[in-house]
Amino acid sequence: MLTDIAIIITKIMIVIGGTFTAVAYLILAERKVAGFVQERYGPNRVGIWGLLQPIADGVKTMLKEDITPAKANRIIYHLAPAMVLAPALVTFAVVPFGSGIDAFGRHIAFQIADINIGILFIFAITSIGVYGVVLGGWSSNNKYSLLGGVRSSAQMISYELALGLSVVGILLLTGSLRLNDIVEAQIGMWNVFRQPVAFMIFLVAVFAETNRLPFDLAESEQELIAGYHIEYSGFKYSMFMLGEYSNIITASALIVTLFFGGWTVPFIDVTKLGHLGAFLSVVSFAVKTGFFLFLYLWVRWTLPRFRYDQLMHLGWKILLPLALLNLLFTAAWITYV
Amino acid sequence: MVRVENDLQGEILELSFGPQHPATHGTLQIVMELDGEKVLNVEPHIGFLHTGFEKLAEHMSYNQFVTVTDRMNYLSPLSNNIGFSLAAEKLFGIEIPKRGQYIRVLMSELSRIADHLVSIGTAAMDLGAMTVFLYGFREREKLYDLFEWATGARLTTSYTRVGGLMADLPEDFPDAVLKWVKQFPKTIDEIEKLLNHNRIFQDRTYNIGVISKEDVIKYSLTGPVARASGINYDMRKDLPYSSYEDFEFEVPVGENGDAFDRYLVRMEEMRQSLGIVKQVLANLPDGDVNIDPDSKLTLPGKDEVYTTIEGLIHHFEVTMENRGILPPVGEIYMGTESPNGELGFYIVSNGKREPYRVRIRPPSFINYTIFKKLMKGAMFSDIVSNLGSLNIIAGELDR
Amino acid sequence: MTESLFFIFATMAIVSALTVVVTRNPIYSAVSLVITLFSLAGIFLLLEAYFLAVVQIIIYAGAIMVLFLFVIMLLNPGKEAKFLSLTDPRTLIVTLLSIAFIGMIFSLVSGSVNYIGEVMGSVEELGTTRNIGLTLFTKYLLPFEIASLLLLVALVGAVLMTKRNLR
Amino acid sequence: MSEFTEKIKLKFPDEILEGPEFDSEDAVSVKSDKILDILDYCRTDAGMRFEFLTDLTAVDFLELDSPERLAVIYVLRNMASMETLILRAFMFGDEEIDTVSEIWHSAEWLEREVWDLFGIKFKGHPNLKRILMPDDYEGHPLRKDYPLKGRGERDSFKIIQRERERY
Amino acid sequence: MVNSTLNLVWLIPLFPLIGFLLNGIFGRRLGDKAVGIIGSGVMFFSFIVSGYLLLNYLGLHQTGAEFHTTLFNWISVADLQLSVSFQVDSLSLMMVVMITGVAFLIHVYSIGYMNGDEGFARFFAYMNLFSFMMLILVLSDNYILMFLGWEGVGLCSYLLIGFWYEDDENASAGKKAFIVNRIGDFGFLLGALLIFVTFGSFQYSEIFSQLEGYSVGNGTVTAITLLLFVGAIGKSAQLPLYVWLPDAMAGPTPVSALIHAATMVTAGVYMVARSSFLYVLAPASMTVIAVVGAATALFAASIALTQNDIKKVLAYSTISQLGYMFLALGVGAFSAGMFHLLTHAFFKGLMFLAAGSVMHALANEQDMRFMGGLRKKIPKTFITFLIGALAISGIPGLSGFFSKDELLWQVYSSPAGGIWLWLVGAVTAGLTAFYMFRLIFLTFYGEARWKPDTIAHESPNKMTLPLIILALLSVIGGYVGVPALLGGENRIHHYLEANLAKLPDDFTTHQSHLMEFTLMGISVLIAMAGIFLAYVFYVKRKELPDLLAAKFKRAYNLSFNKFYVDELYDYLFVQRLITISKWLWNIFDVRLVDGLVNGAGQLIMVSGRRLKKVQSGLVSGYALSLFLGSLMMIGYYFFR
Amino acid sequence: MLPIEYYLWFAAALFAIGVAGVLLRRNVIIVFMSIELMLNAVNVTFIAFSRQMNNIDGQIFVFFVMTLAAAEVAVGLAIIVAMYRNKKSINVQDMNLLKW
Repeated sequence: MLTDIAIIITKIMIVIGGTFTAVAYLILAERKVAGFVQERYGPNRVGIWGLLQPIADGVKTMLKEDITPAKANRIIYHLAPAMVLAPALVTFAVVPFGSGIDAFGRHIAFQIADINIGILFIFAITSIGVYGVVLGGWSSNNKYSLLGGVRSSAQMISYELALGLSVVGILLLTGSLRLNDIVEAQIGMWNVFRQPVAFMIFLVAVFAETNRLPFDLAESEQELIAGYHIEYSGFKYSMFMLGEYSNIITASALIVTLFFGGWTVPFIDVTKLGHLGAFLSVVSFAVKTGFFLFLYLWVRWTLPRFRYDQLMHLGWKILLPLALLNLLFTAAWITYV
Repeated sequence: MVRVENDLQGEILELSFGPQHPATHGTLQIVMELDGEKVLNVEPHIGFLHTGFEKLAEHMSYNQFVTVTDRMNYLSPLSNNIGFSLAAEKLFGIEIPKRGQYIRVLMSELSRIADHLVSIGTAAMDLGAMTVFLYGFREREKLYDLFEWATGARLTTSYTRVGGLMADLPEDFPDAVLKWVKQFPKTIDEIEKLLNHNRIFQDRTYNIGVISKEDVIKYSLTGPVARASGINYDMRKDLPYSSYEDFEFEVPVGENGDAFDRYLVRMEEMRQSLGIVKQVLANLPDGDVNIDPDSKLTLPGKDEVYTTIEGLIHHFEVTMENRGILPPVGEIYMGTESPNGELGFYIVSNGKREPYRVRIRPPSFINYTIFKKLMKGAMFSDIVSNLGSLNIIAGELDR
Repeated sequence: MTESLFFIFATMAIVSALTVVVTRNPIYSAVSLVITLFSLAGIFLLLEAYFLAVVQIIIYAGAIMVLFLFVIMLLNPGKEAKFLSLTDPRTLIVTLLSIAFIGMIFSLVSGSVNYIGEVMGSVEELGTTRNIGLTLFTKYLLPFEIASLLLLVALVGAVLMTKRNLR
Repeated sequence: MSEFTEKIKLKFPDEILEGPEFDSEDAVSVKSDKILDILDYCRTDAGMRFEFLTDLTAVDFLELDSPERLAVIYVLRNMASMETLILRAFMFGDEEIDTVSEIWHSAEWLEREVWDLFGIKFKGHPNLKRILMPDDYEGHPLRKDYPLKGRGERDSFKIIQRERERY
Repeated sequence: MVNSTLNLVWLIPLFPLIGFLLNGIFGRRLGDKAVGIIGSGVMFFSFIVSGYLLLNYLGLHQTGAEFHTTLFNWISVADLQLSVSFQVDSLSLMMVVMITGVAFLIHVYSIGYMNGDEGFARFFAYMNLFSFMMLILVLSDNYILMFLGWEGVGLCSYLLIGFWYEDDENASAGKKAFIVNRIGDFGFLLGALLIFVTFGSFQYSEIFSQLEGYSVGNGTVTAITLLLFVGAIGKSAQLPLYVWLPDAMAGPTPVSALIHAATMVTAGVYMVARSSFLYVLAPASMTVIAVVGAATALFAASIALTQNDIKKVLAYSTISQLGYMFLALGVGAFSAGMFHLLTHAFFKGLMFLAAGSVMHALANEQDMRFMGGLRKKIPKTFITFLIGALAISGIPGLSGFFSKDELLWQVYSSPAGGIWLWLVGAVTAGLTAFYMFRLIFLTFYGEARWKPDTIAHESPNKMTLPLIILALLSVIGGYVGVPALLGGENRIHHYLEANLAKLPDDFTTHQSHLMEFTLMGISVLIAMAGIFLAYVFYVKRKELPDLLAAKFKRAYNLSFNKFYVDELYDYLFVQRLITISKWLWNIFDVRLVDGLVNGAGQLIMVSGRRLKKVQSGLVSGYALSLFLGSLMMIGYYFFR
Repeated sequence: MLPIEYYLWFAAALFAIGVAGVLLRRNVIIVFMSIELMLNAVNVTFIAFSRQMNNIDGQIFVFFVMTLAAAEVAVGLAIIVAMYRNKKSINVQDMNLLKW
């Protein structure tokens, strides 16, 4: 019993610590990738290659003055960053990031909670992520942030549909809502090959869900200045950032889990390799996730941004019907073939 | 912003865009009424950068005022310098030597490229495509290095004088320009690769801010904005000045008059400008850049000033406050093709050292008048597409 | 474990439900309601209705409450001019009636103590997705279809009603 | 004197003024009363076709020898031949002139600017208010008699107090 | 019995369906050329498949074979099991080959005829849909699927008659056709339902196999057959429901040719022939059919004598010929009727297309008074038209001769027929020859009476080629049924016989060859006389028709005004209906219903005026009472 | 294992709070939220009984209640917005057109 609790706590520590570190370096990577794309250096002053930059950034945001607008709604204004960050971190709980090892006389899964409705859990949690954004935008009592909040909530609700529907095809193929089942079903054949359309929809929708370019209308620098977090500064601002980037990481991990075989390694059955296999699986998972993180950054520095109506058009009139068609087709395939 | 209790009826949101806003590229304010994402009405407010250039001109000699023109369109100060000097020369009734004219063409085309690079870059950045902006700025930096070399300053160039230039070009300058000219098309290609076939960029600019030919006349639009609507109106071709008639180039003209056409026209103009630059470099004549100092309008050579008393007196006559160069009594209007459109100077002289009145026809100011019409009924996000494609420079807007 | 969790969740739910009713600021009401719904989802979990617990969050917290927030922000209503005060006879009457209601239910129910899951024997996996789905698509297929139609009609109605120039 | 100025003189003999003896491109001095007719003639007559309003400004001829003090300057251009025509419209007495913003929408702002800096009123202008100077500014700075010192115009800016109280 | 080749039958309707979908959905984007190719191409494939099936069928050495192919289960409710299934036998195969062949030719013709029309794609989509429905109709192996096709062709007919719907007249012609057909369809549906009630199935073979137990003259069967015949009357434009067909000429000419001459209108004939096993059990119905057919034949022919619109003449001729076919069916000569159906499809389709070509030449002129002298201008059209006219007149050697003669002989010799019916038929034949040649002479001979500034020109090859092919068929089409008398073996009769019923009492009583020969001679003579009379009237002495018209003004007017049937119907039904409705409205609605309703309203208003005080309009008030109510209910349990 | 009474008591309390909200509050949106509270109270009883009877039907009913709630909220909020446009108020007391 005690060991169990210890193991779980360790896992949580690992995941949260890993996520935070990843976020910190994701921000650095973003700036580095920007430099690479735009043929300049990016941060290179703090530490070699700017590797200590995240720490400097962190210290800076901590020490910045924490401003609360005079007419803001104080309670919600203070709550909102946490409301963004918490769901972002919780979501990762059900993502399996490795095959698991046998130690202490039991099987330890590399996953905090292996619940049998994992996918639903993720959708449930992400669906509340929108509260932080909306309430943050509203409570700042700034028209720009309000517009940003409204935009982002409309966008997240719209794309959640396409997101959910695109996954249903995979659920039909796998017959389970457990993420581990989905991963194991992909040994030998990744879902991306079985459900390419679903993958495209999921990818686009997940970009929209995480408010990233070309869907970053909620915080579009040039229109809404910074959108919902315009009035935030200091630690609360960095919480928003943490939440956003954790969402990106979770999203990439989800793409990998759902479509790219999760922790599996192509052509190698890691479950039979013991501890080495576990290590390999974690590496495989990390590499795949890293690729999608890079894709996020890559797209960010390449594409312009949609307009609100175009965004809605894409979500409702293209992705949603496409997802439905894909679902229909998959269902027909499973039923008749 | 104050929340009014039980207000916000009809859900129409009044939003103040600017005066400090990342997309205004300067200090201007747009007060708009929003219905959700839809713009019901906009009311542009300007004047935040108003520094009274026209009033200043009445208290400065002609050569002094050149420095003020730097601050107008700060993206292409050389064009402004040249425009004013040409106007003053027209008033004085003089024409500078060919070499001087060619160098002015070279400089104004280079600054046109610099201006368009920023305009396209910021327009793309406003739509979220940040990389284009930095590509453009990289090249602009190189151009500014060249400007600095030739004029001594990156931004406040003040390169021209009435009757010529501040100085002849440095010795290796043409070669340096040629080197830059050779590698620059790559950047244009890169930008086109990023934008031309980019579906999102197209969606954001196709049929956005469409200006009809009639509107071009009604709103007195000039420059790339007018040409994108299909009006072939280019001062360089139609009323050639400063030996523009010596060079071959095309005037790109658009069809639909939307934001995308304005972008395309600017891109093509950069290519054409490159062609002109090449021609200038190939045909740069020898000789003086200033008119003969004997006309008592330009400064004598330094060695003359330092060695002869006549030279020294001459120098004094031109520069001293109670002397200076004196124009004839008269009134002229002179327009040049600045990157943004027709930059006109209307000068009234009463024969004194300072002009009696200088009126600047600012292209941005007049191009901006159509903004209200373009935004009515558009989406909120179109504001940046329109602002960016019209290329409103606040310094020129307010003067 | 289950008991203590139940009491935690129930207390949270009741307290935040009270907040929904007594707070002046509609946004606070909405946020409190979200908390109530979360606690209810927790109680659903205790009752082994996993699917419904998650659906509760997705539908109620994720969609319905966001809609509420949306409308509150859109209309940005001021605070109520006349607010609840205990001196108001209306408040008193309603409070008394509510307490009477709770009391009646208490005493009505108290006669029959049945431990949940012990009458029929606890069965695992009652409220799993599979079970719900199977029942929904076989026994309750027609109601399910009708419900979908209802949603469609509501959608159309909502869109039509919020159109600006309907008059 | 070009053919165009001759034409205007023939068409509107009563309106022509002997302007300041200036050496200029093609400038005609006219009275401001019938400026709309003259502009319309310049714009639409088959032989003129000056349909492009290049610029609209004003000059304060206070220190020069001229028929009157203030003149609105119209710089017109023929889009086909690219010829330029300058019209000076002198105002007598009331410093008022008809607006051309109906014909050229660009004139709306240009006239606002002239009003702002010269104090010339435009009859029929839809929105004649200051454009460059602050709304509560006094005086018209481009007039020659505008005092350059001692006005203390900075005083007219309100000192903004940061609101301290919280609600 | 399993024959895999014949199982391909589902391909036949599939092609037109594909064509319909392609043209209907993408038509506007495909461009006219592609639409035309798709439209006629699918029909060609269908034709090839059906031809192939026919060859296979003929090679079976087994007469009367029936094949059933079930595609899928359609309706399955209680003991009603309906499947979409096809029946392949001699009857349906003949129809299928005829339909696909003629339809293919007419589709090709339409490419030229509809060239440049705005609704080109729409037209071909409709035509394909029509072909699909028609094929379903004839291929079906049960009455319900047949009814589906039946209604489908009706719909297409409506759509195509009103094809140029911008014109009010066309649109109302379409509506008329639709509504008149509804009367017949109602009869059909009732008949089909009665069949189900009686036999517990809709499938032909199941029904026919149960017929053993029914004696001749059985009341139910008579009722069924009469009801079905009402359907046939509507669809095949028989008295008294023929009125829609002349108006249907408002549609494009290829439509008239395909739908209103060759295929759809013969659906009634097909249906009766298909149900022949039922009909032979109901002599009363047979008599009705024969009489109606004969009357229609004579009646329509007499109207056709005086019409001036070229398409109207052909329309009445079609009605008349359909009457012929029913006459044959009525006397039990099913195969003769079907034979005439086949040849009629050829020559009447031909004549419609040729008439279209004439109209094409004269800028859509339809009135024969403004034609004339076209013989030299459009020789191909003229010759093919002439062949068609000769064929319909029954000139020996052409297809019409064989079928008509077979038909008349059967009418004469059948026990259900007789000399009187034969006489009607013969007179009609004479009238037919007369009006047909009246048409020819008015159109192609004499001086040109065209409207000024029309330039008569021959139609493009796309249009004349189908004409030539159809003319060829009109000539040789009859040789499948050369009677024994002339040395043939009447192959079509033997081919069809197995799938058709015979009259119970054997009527192949040997009539003498001499008699047959005599009758044949007489009918040929009558036809010749008709032609000659037309020649005299319209070429030799052109004043005669007017003189006669003046002299027999009444008769002429009667015929010219189509016996005032439309007016009669209007008076009898439409006006009556309006009067009755008015009466009902005045007496029943206003007094009784309104009175009751108003009274109730008054009552409620009076009581409501007292009760409304309770309604404060405040929602929370209502909610409070609701809550109180529920509290009381709980309280009841509490204190119980 | 808890007795079902607990759940029923809890549900009754929730329901009573909802009723009080509907009756006392004047803000239509809050009234609406109170209705949601009542619906949820019912849901709790459904699920509790479903668990006790070991019968899934109760949960299915909850599912339908949620569907209904979604539809109701969509239409209801639309009505509120439309109402607000016309009356500039979301006070229940101003919505008194349902009378003579």
